[in-house]
Amino acid sequence: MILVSMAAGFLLILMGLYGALTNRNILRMIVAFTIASTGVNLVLVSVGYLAGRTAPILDAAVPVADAAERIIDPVPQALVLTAIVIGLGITALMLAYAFKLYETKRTLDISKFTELKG
Amino acid sequence: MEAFVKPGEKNRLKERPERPVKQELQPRVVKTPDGQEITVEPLKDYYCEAPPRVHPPAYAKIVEDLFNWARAESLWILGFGTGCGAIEMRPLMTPRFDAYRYGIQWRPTPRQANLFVISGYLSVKTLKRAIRSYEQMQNPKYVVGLGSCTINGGMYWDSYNTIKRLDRYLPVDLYITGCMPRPEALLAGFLELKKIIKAGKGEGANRYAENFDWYKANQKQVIHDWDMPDYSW
Amino acid sequence: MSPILIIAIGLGTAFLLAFLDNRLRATAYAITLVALAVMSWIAADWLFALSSGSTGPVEIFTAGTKPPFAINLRMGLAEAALTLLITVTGLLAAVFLKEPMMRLGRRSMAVLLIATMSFAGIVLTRDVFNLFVFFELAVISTGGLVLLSDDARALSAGFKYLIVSQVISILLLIGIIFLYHAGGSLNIDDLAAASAAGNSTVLLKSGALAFFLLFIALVAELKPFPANGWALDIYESAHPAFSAIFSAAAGAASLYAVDKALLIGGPAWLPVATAIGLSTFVAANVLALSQTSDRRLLGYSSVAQIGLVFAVIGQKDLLGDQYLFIAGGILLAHAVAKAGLYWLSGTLPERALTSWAELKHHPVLLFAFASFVAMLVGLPPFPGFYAKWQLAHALAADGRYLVLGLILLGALIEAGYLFRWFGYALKREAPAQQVDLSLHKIGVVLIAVAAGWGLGYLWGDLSGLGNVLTALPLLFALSFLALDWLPAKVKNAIAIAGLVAWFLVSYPGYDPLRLIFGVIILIGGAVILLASFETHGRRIGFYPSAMLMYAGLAMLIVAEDSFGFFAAWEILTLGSYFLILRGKKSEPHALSYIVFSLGGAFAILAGFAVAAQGTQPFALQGLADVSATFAPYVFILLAAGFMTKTAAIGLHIWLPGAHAEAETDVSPMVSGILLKAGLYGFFILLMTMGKTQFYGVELTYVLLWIGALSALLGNLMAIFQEDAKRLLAYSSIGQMGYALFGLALMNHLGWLMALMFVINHYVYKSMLFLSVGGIAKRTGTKLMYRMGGLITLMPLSFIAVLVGIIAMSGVPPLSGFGGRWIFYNAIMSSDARLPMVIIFLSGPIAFLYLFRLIHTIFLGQLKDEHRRLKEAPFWIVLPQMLFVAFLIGFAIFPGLALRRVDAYLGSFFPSHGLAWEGLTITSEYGYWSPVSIMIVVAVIFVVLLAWLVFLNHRAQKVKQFNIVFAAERPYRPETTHFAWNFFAPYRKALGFLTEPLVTRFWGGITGTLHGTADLTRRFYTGDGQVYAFHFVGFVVIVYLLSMGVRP
Amino acid sequence: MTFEWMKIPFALLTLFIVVNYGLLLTALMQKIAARVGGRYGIPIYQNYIDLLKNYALRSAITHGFMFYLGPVFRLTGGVGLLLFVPTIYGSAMFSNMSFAGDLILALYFIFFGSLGMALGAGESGHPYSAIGVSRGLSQVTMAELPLALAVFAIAVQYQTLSITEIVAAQQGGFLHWTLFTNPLAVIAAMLSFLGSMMRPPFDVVLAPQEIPIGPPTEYHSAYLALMQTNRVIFPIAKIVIFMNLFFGGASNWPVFFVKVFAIYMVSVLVGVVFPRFRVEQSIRWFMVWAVPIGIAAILIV
Repeated sequence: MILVSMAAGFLLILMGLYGALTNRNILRMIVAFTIASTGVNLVLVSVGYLAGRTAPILDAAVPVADAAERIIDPVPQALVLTAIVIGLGITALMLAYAFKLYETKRTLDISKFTELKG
Repeated sequence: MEAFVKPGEKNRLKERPERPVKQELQPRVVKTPDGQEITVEPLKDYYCEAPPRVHPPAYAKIVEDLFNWARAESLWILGFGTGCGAIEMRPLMTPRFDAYRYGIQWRPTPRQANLFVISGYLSVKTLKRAIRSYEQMQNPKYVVGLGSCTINGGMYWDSYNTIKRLDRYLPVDLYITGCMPRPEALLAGFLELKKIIKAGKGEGANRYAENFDWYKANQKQVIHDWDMPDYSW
Repeated sequence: MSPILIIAIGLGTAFLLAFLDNRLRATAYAITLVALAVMSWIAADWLFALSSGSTGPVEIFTAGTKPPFAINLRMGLAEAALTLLITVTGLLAAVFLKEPMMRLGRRSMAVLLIATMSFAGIVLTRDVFNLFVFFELAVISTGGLVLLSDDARALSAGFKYLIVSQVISILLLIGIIFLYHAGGSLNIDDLAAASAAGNSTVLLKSGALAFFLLFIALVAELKPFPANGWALDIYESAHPAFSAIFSAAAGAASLYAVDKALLIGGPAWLPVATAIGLSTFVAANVLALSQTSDRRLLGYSSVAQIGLVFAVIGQKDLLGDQYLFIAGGILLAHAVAKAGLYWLSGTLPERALTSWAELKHHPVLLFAFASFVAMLVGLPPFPGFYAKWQLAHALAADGRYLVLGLILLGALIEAGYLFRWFGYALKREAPAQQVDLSLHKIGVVLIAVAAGWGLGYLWGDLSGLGNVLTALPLLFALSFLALDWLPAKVKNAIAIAGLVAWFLVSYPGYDPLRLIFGVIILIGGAVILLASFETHGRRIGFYPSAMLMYAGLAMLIVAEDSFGFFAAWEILTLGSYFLILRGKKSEPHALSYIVFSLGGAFAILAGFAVAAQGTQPFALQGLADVSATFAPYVFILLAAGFMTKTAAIGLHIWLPGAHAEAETDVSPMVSGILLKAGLYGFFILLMTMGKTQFYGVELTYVLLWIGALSALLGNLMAIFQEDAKRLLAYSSIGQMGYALFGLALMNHLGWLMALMFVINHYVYKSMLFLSVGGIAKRTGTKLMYRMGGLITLMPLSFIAVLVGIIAMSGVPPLSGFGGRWIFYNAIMSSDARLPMVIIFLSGPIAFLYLFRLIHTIFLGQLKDEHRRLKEAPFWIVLPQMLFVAFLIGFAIFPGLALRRVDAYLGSFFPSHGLAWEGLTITSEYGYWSPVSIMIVVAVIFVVLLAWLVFLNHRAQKVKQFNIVFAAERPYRPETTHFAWNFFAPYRKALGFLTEPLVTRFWGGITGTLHGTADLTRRFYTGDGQVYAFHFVGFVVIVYLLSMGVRP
Repeated sequence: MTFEWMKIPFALLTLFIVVNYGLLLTALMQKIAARVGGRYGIPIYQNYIDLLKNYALRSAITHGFMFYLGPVFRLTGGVGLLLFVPTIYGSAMFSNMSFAGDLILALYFIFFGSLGMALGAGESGHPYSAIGVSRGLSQVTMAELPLALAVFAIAVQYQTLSITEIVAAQQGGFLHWTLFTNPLAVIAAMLSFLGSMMRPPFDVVLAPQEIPIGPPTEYHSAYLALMQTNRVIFPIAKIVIFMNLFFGGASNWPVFFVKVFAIYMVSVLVGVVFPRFRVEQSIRWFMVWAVPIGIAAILIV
């Protein structure tokens, strides 16, 4: 199960990277990056998963006393939450950029924005 | 036609209109490195304008005699062939005639020569050069006219382009006649010249300085573009 | 106050600003500034506390629990310094950004705060995931701040940055999570401990790959070559104030992050860091060579400097306690200078490098520019200088010669383009646009300058080697910066007084050898400065430069240890560079001067470093005890360094232009005095190391050949010059060749001859340069064929040149003959025969150019436009007359100067000395009586002159056209003056020896570098996607290569 | 060796002897050259007359200060060179002013006259003077090299730079002369000697018609007389150096006369046989023929 989710995560990352590096369209690139970061998140979660344990939420179902035995590692979960938030921020920023870029040149082709080089 | 004027006599011919001075001798305005404009007068600034001086014998007779002997025995000829007579000068250097035996040598620059052999006819153009060269020689200096042409124009007596009498332009010490005189004649002439010098009569340079105006007037009659101050130092 | 407040205040204020009414911009701006100021103050407070030792490093646990369950921050000395750097950069940038921020409102201010805070966070945090978070915050805020620019292209640059950041963050996250998986913690120290213990799986298998991903993602933030196209676009297009942050703060933060990460990776990863750092340093510097936009060039330079620090991090294993001193020195120098330069570029309207010429109307800004350039290149008294020194020593002691060599190579290239740029600023035509002189912008720049100098002082203090900034001569020189508003004549008087006073003060400390150099440098310098009374106005910049050179020289000859020597060397190089650059057409020549000089200085640095083998301070006397393994290398490196100063053949191409194009009174300084520094170096080198073998080749014998060839070719080239000052300059090459030859003879008289050359060359070269300078001033040209016939108009100059050339050609009775006499006696006791052939040939050749000099200037035909010239100005003639008097005096009484030196040299070479009895000087082989020669020659001369006057006193004075001109008369003076191509037959016979092979060789090298740069530039296509590819490719290549390095 | 007042009359005597000998010798050489051409040539006393005549010329011009000083420099160079070299070996008095310096002084003092002359000629403003100087200087750089090498070789050989000591070392039979003990050095030096005597094939400096006798083209009257005086002293002074260094010196005046004559004859013999070299040709000639011999000389010593 862990293996499957991890493999799926890496697959998504590779797909995302492939998409980002091959698509000229800025929006497609952004989407590809989103896919990749989803993959990353998947990998993060699957690294923290321990077979047969429950989510690291300390409530009535999981008393504090034996939490260490029954929950999975909470740290990756926390990381994923943060990563998702940050990913969202960056995606938003990129989209804003995409909008602005489109306004300046009326195109979304990344290879058209090469005034700066060398 | 040449007009003949005696020394001291006024020139009777009409003055020719002056030719315009050559461009490089006209006064020119130049800019100095610090931006001022100055006038350069080449004739004044680049040439000495002094007239020639008379240098009479200055020492006791015995000393002057010694000097004259030395001058006579050391004749340095200016290596300047002015006409066809120059061809007769060359054999003097050869074994057959060997003029060196008599203390006669050749110098390439007028500064160091004291004998000017006018070797044959003088075209006006060459005359100008001959005069310059003569003036650049140092006192005492001697002129020998070689061949008929220097005496009376010879076969060119009616030429538009040669002078007829050398002694109107330069103070000649000695003429050697013939057309052409052979080298032997030249040698004989030089020996004669030595006698003149030893006798203290080789004062052509002083004669030239004393009668400079007359010589210059004669020269300018035929040379219309002298283009220098009168005396070529 | 808790360091966490730095982050809290940044974050909090940013949030607070969001609630502020958008119209209250001034308030928002004030709040921002206050917040940044408080953050800076906290950092400063900590830095002060930590450095004074009143408190130790502290750990701050955010959630009250220990890691791994909570994030912890650390505040240590390095953190405090970097945080201060970041926050102060942020604060100054905020000040600088006043207009755009007021225009864009509170959001932009908030973003700036976030950026500053996140960079500080990167430095402070000890948690890898937290690192990620701060990095992402930095990315987002960077993405925002890039848009502050007026440049429309910034938009695409920002997007390219985001693309690459996405890839980076993917790698970073995967790395972090697997590192956590392998090490069970996110805390750097825990991970490092686990890794160091070796019993965990942290760096095995998947753990190793995880670390690699983390490492490479962090390295990517350092903009390593070639995965850095995106960063350069930002550098170029972003607002310069932000570029300053991006270069100084972000660079520092990223470096520290990588440094922390390497704690986990351990020493096995250091070679990887070294390789990436070095290749980035060298490649970015090469690429910068062909840049024309100031900000992009600064971008490349930033990339290079960060690469250098990264390479230093790679040397962490051997640097020990000096690690922070070295890395910090380079990093801070870079940060301050780069931020300063970006801010400076913000005051300029145009982007071309040449448009910095506008600065030349603003001496203060020019001074700032010079300071920044010196900081970047690592010249004294800035921190980079000390850092470079220590780094070189550490590297050499450990045998890392390749690293040292590459660092010095890169630094030399960097110096090349930076000084070229500085040359543009001073010498090019200023554009029409004005510098933006708003107080807050200039203020920010000046604060950076002050910070640079302050850090220089601090680093000097910390170095433990002696603080350059406390050296009295240097302070005296620097004080002229403050006095620059005074009229030049007043400053000149002060300068002369200073030189003489310093000589009097130091006099008791000199041994005879140093005394000779001291007299030449200080008294001789004062005499030459007399000529400077000629200038009018304020002559801004001249005195600081000149006195800097003199300070360096004065410090050089009293230096006891290698550090003092090298520092003085660099100071005099820098001062003379500024001095040379002042000439009208000297821009390219000054550049080649500084590049060759710095190349030479680096060789000296390497030489000392190899010699010291880690010992510090390393006394110059210690060179005598260098082990036989290193000795030949030390000898070669030091000799090569000194030869760049004496302009030995092969390393001479800078000299002719530099000397010829310099100002009238500068030429004698840089020729008569400056060249002596190289000779002094040789004296020290040969005195201590003596004869040294390299694979069986006697190195002094090689020097002998070099000296002889320099003498020959220098002289030969001199005779074909049309430019009088160039002629003198080439002749200096020849003269220095002679002196080098004398030294390399390695015997008593050879050294005495070299010393005699030191004295003589100073005198006659100064004199000739002053004469020629004075004449050039009057005639408005340096071309000899355009002069002529000046003897009557400038009789004093003529006498100076006449005496000069008689002395120089070695004709008795003047002092040059003494040199030749000693020379012949010296070669008698030498085994080397073949080099004599060359040196014999070069002697008469000197005669050729000397005659040409005097003939074409003073004799021959006077030109129209020179007919009214006056003698050279009084103040230029005065020193010449002093020199004439000295030359004649020295010719009669050489013993005054040489006797003590002769005795002193006896302590090195007991045999073959001279005997000084009465008027005669006797050697083992011959004898020489200067007074007798002078009297005999004078008597004969006077008798004959009287005889000639008696005979010829009535000679008619004629004028210049009264010459026998083949019965013609001259046309114009120009066509009558035989001057141009004077030695045409000689050119036919030996001209093949003067083919500019050396010039072509060095031209080929610079051409290749530029060609490489131009070729490599094409790599940066400008396409963001391509840049992402570069990065991915870079990751793969580094991974594959590092597999071979790691265990 | 120190100065005594008695040296002055002896120096003047030396000068007197050398001037007279020189006047006769140069005339004799001219006569010999004339005989080669089948002529008798000038009378043997001709040089006296020429000299007297030039001193007796009445007018002179001057181009300026240096022009005036040029001949003075020139003759000072000749007289000085003569006096700085010991003339007669074993005679304290005829060693003249050689207490002032050794071989090196002599070698460098050779240039004193040339320098002054070149400067004087330069001030005449005449381009031919300058061309002549340019040629002369160019040629001398390479012509001097074999001599310098030879001198170095024999200085090393005898381990001294004192001319007197070098002569002393050659005493005791002609086989002790440097000519036989170090023939390579002597050959090199004699080739160089050819180049310095202003005789064919190395006399392009004075090309009489092309650049009318080169540097002295403007000189005349007493100036020229001074230079003529130098022309008789200077070659002998130079030959004295050669004689002392390579041919065992002279212990009395007759030997001096013979040896000087013989050495002078070398350049005359070569001169009457060969045509003139251009400057670059003579430089190449010295480089190809004379310099290698000189190098061999210093390597073998």
